[in-house]
Amino acid sequence: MKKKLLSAILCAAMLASVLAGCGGNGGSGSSTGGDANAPAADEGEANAGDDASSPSDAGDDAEASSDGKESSGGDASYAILVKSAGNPYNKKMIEGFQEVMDAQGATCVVKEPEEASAEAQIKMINELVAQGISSIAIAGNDADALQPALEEAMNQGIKVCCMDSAVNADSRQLFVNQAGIEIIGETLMEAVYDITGGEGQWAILSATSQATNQNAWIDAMKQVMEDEKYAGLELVEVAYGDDEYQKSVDQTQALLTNYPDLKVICAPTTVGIMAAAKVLQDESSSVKLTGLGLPSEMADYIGADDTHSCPYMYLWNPIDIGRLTAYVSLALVDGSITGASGETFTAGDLGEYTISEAADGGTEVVLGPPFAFTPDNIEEWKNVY
Amino acid sequence: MATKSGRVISAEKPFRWKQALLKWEVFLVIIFIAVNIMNACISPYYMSVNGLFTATSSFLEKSFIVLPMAYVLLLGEIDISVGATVALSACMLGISFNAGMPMGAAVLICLLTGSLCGALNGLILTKFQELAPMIVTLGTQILFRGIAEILLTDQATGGFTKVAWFKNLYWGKVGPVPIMFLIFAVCAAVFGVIMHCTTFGRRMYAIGSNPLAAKYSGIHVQKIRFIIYTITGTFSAVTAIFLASGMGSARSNIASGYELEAISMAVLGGILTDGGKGNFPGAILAIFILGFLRYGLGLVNVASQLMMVIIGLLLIVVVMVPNLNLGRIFKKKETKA
Amino acid sequence: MSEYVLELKGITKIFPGVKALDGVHFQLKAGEIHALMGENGAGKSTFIKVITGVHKAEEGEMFLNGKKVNFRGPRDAQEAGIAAIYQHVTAYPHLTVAENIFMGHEKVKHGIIQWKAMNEEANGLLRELNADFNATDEMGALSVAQQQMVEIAKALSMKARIIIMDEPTAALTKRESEELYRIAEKLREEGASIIFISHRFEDMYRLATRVTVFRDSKYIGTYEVDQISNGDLITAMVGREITDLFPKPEVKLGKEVLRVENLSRQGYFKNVSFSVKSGEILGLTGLVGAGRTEVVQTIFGAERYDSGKIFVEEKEVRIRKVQDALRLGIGLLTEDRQHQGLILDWGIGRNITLSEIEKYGSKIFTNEKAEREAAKKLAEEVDTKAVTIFDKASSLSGGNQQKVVVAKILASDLKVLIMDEPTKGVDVGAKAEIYAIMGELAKKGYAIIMISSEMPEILGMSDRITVMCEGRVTGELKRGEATQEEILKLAMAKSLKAAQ
Amino acid sequence: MKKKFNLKSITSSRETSLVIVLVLLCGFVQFRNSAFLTPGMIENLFKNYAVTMIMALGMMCVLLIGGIDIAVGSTLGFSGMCASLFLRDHTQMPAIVIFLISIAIGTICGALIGLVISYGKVPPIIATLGGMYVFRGLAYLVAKNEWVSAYQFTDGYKDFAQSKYLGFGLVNNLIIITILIYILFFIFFKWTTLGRKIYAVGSNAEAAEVSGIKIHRIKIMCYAILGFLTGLCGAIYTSLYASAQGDMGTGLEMDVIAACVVGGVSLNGGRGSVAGVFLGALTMAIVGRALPLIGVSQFWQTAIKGLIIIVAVILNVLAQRAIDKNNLKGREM
Repeated sequence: MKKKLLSAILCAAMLASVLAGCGGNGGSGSSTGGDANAPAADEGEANAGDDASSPSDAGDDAEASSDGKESSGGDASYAILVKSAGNPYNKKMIEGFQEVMDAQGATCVVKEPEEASAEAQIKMINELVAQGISSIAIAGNDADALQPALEEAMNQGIKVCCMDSAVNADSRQLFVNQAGIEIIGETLMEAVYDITGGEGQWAILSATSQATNQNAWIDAMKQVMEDEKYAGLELVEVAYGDDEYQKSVDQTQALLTNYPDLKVICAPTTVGIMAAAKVLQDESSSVKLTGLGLPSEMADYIGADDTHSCPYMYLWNPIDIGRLTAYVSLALVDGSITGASGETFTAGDLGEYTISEAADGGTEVVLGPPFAFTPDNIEEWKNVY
Repeated sequence: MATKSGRVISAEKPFRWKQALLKWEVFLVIIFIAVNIMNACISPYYMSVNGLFTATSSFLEKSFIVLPMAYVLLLGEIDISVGATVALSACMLGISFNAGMPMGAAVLICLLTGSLCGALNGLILTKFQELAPMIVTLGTQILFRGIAEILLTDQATGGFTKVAWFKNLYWGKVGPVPIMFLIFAVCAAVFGVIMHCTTFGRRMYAIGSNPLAAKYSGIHVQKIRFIIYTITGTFSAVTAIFLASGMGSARSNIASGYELEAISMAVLGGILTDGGKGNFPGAILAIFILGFLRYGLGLVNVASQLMMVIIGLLLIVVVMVPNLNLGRIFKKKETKA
Repeated sequence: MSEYVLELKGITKIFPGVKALDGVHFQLKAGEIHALMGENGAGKSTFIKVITGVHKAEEGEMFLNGKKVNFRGPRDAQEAGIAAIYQHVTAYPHLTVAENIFMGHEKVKHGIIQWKAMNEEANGLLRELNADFNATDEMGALSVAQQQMVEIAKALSMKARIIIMDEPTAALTKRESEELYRIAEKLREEGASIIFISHRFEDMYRLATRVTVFRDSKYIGTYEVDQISNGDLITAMVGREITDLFPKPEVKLGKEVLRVENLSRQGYFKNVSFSVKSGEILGLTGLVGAGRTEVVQTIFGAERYDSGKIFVEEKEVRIRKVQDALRLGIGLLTEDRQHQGLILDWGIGRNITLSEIEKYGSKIFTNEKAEREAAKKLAEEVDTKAVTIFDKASSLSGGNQQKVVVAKILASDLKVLIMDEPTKGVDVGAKAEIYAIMGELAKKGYAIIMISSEMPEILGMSDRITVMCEGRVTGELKRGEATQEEILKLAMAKSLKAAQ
Repeated sequence: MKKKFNLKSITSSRETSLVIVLVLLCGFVQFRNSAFLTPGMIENLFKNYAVTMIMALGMMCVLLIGGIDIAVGSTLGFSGMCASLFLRDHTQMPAIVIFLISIAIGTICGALIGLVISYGKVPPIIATLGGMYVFRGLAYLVAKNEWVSAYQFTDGYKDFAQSKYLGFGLVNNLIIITILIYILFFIFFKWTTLGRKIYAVGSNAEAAEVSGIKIHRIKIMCYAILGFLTGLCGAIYTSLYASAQGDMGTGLEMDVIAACVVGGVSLNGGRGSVAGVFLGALTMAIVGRALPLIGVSQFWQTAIKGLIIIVAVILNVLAQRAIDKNNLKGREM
């Protein structure tokens, strides 16, 4: 008896989840996007347009569709493929992307792999190609591993751009760069210089060492350090927290024990900086912290006094990245830009942007310099993202 | 003989509809059809030959592990080091290729690496038979992954796409049919035949059902175990090759969690973990059931998190259902008789 | 208060597809030892499990001291003072002896186990049974006989009024059995009633006052032991006459086939030498733990030997693994056919051909058809009670399983057959048939080594008898001159020497 | 009694050998980096590995009955996430309530898995593999891809993992909890009938059934216990790191199992001790902690960890064999 009951329950549970999965789309075909804090099922809803919308309602859909000639589907639909699910930073980018698409009345598809791996992204790219999507905006988990898949997609006439973390030059039309690598390098070095007071030991706590942007920034910082202005600074170690919270914590504590007279830790990663901040604050260590972090996550640790571990840090606005990426996708699909250097386009209220040569030989648009979060402005920002 | 009663024993297999219909494979076929129907209903893009074949490439590359994993499970054992083996072999492939070797040689080195990893498992498990495979392979899993990290640190090794034929292993097609699909079909056929039509296969079943009896029947139990673990390593390397071809590069952190996916597929195919049970076609069916289910749900962009829940429940339910229903049916029938 | 402590009426138990018990009756007087006999599969074990509440009977009622009882689980039975010592010793190898004894009724003071008290009481019980081990020993390290002791101690510890022993002597040697008899008697004098299941007639004559016989899960009858003849009892059990239990044919012996010289294995046996000729049945006996099984396992290549020589047909050979032995024509029927001899959930056909797949197919591919034919022939040759060769081995009775194993080694062309306790747990009917088969094989020129602890069968079947004691050969007796006493003296040579 | 003596040496050998290895290890690390055996360091060690240590105990229960649970990582993520979300939305809740919620959820997850395994007759590895996917997915879903971040936690909750009020200002709360739980389980396994029943089921399930032990219940209980501890760890984890993420605890299951195995728990059930598990967990913790300290490149750390596991289990076997051989020598012919 118990058995039958058990099986019944489980079967029911499974059916329910399956329905939830598909119902998510079918149900909300009308409302593309959905509000920012809708449940995860709204990745389902978000794209619902693309199977709900028959050519008939495609007409009044959006100008995107009107001249979406090379788009293989009935009407243009735009995909955003982030690094992984369950990460607020990615979620903010998605929100920005959706916001613009909704405004344009275009349908957008959101894909979040369950794990931050290239394999998962390749699978999803194949799925998108099969759906006859018109453009893919991707934050690569791996610079090179996606090349074959993306080339395949581009051969199908799909526009490919990437944001946040670049894929290599051959596998994209355009890279939406959150901030120029050099700028970040300089800003962070400047911060380190400022906090240390010009001399002393400092260390870098990076994210998963696989992430391309991390390494680019670190290299940039090292280059800036060549300048004799920073001669007093000694970079003792680059530790990797692998974007895992516990590992980052261990690494930080190791840094503290190994280098007693460490002055500053610079963590250019949202996870790493949180972990480091927590450790420093708990141990009320004298070591200070700066880097790139989410204001909402870091709100607790940012402050001028000694009870706070992080005097100030930087980040760009992921929502804006999402927005800009959306405009880029639209522009690429309607053919107003091809991704060649020198082209210009307007990204709604973000203003005018010019495409420039990227360090890796491809082309990019740069969102702008990183934004500083200080004890004064953190309160207002922590609720934004 | 003295007390001979002249009793005649039939050598004809009695055919019973009940048993034929209650066969696991039948059940799987039904599920398979159901999945396809569902997918066709929820997504307009699903039912296209081209699409489906392309879809296979997104799960076939890891399915190469399922073939030997079926054998391992048939022995009533388990190997959770395959994922790490894939990573290590792929890294070796990249390293040797970028060291200027011709791709052909690199591929051989990759296969060799995989086989060695498998052989190491086999060696430890046959020399120290007291040890549970779970533990040993857990250890080697971490070890292999670690070696890969030592070799590549945090770097990628790539540029495989320069070699056309290598890229085509994953991306190439003959008509609508991906090359990888053809290769997989051949391998699957060979593995199936070995499992069901050869002395080796019969002996695997024997070991899985009762290792002691197998030993006393003069079967080289340890030899066979060793061979199978080695094969498992080799085919992990095969997966590594296709993965590398698909991604055009390799890192130390690829193929994580493949072992569990492979095990789920084999078990779903009716090759239960307690050994000596199941048929090969079942495993193949299971591969495609899971693959197409994921693909279909992916087409309508079901949240990957929700997908995890669905797959997980499917696994549990499908394995549990027979334990509950089969028994009941039999009881009814026989108590009536 | 009725004269019966325990009475069961019209008990029927149905398992999916089979009627394991069909309206059986049973009456146990206070303070009697009551033998329960019947062939394997007659339903004895199921019956016991019904009494102890492990199984629930579909029909019938059960009276304890005249009061109707209805056990919901083993617990109830234990509380009602019924304890069972099961056929397959049900011990916890990882736990200590004390824990095994007190499992389920530990000594507890407000939730905390009282180890000291438990160990002391356990040691007390063990001394009562003059056992040679301690309450704190790990169960897994004890011999089968010793574990049996623990089971008995468990029954005692529960102050059981009704004790059921399911084939307690099956795994015991003569001497150990004697010890068991003594204990049983003692328990009876203390007022306990004992139900005693066994295939050994000597057990019954030695202990029981009354005997109840089941056949094919039906109740046949209850008899006073001193009023029923051996023959009648067998007929009652088997349902047919068994004329000659030991049909030992006279065979003229051929030349020597197997000879071992000074075979030794650290910790198991030392300087063991014997030889066997074709057509000869060599009885190898001794107390359990004398190293008989270890010797033959070593000859069969399942274990390695440290020193000594093995000759097959006068040629010295080195046997490292089972394959070597089989290639040299040495086959072994293991004592534990359930785990070592058969793959229970395979059909008997596949079991029979397992070790010789290549013979019927090619080196690589199997040939189902040829296998089935061969299997059919062999299965018929040993006259297995089965409908098709696809019947699962687990569905057969002990006797028929043993026949399948015989068929299995007949599949490979052998010269020497080693049979380790070939009739262990086999019922009278099947025993006779197995002896017959052995005779036949001897006639065919096989050299047979038979290990057995059962005196009658050793004396009845073997041409020569080699006796071992604590790892050494202590003597060899010809068919004519061998007597129970002789054998026993040799089997206990060591301890006798120690006594003097 | 010679035999008795030998058995003693077997049972003791595992623990003692582990202790020796530990001492050597610590000595070596201390020699290389004197900052290792400082009070602060040791406190950090126990604080950060409290989760693994506690869960290893639960895993032992499951391994004892011959089962296994690879879903614990996900269960931790799920329970921890639910609790944190609740805290985020009801900031007035005292920390204890949050802990209870997390524990409750964990226990339910565990019990469900136990139910599937015992009554559904699903092999443990499969049932928990499924559970692994399901709970992880749920963890993401309930969180709607958000994190619960430091400022959304109440101070009371965050401070719990840092302050020492349970330890009367001497030791960190988490360490106290860990110690208490270990003592509790030691008593449970040594001196309570229920504890012994678990060993009995693991040692010989059939026999247990005959002697009237409700096997199904014991099984479910074991998985529930594991779930209970996992839930507790979920809360500890979030409180310790003042942040809840959907992917927290990924891969934790392997660490926990490894800890048990190094501690000499047999995967075939019936064998394993609280002391052993403690030592096993401690070994893994120290290894994970020490390697960065003695300047082992982090790229080598994984490989070394794997090597240690393999060597540990193999040594175990060799020791066992040596003892058996001695026993044989003891028997004279």
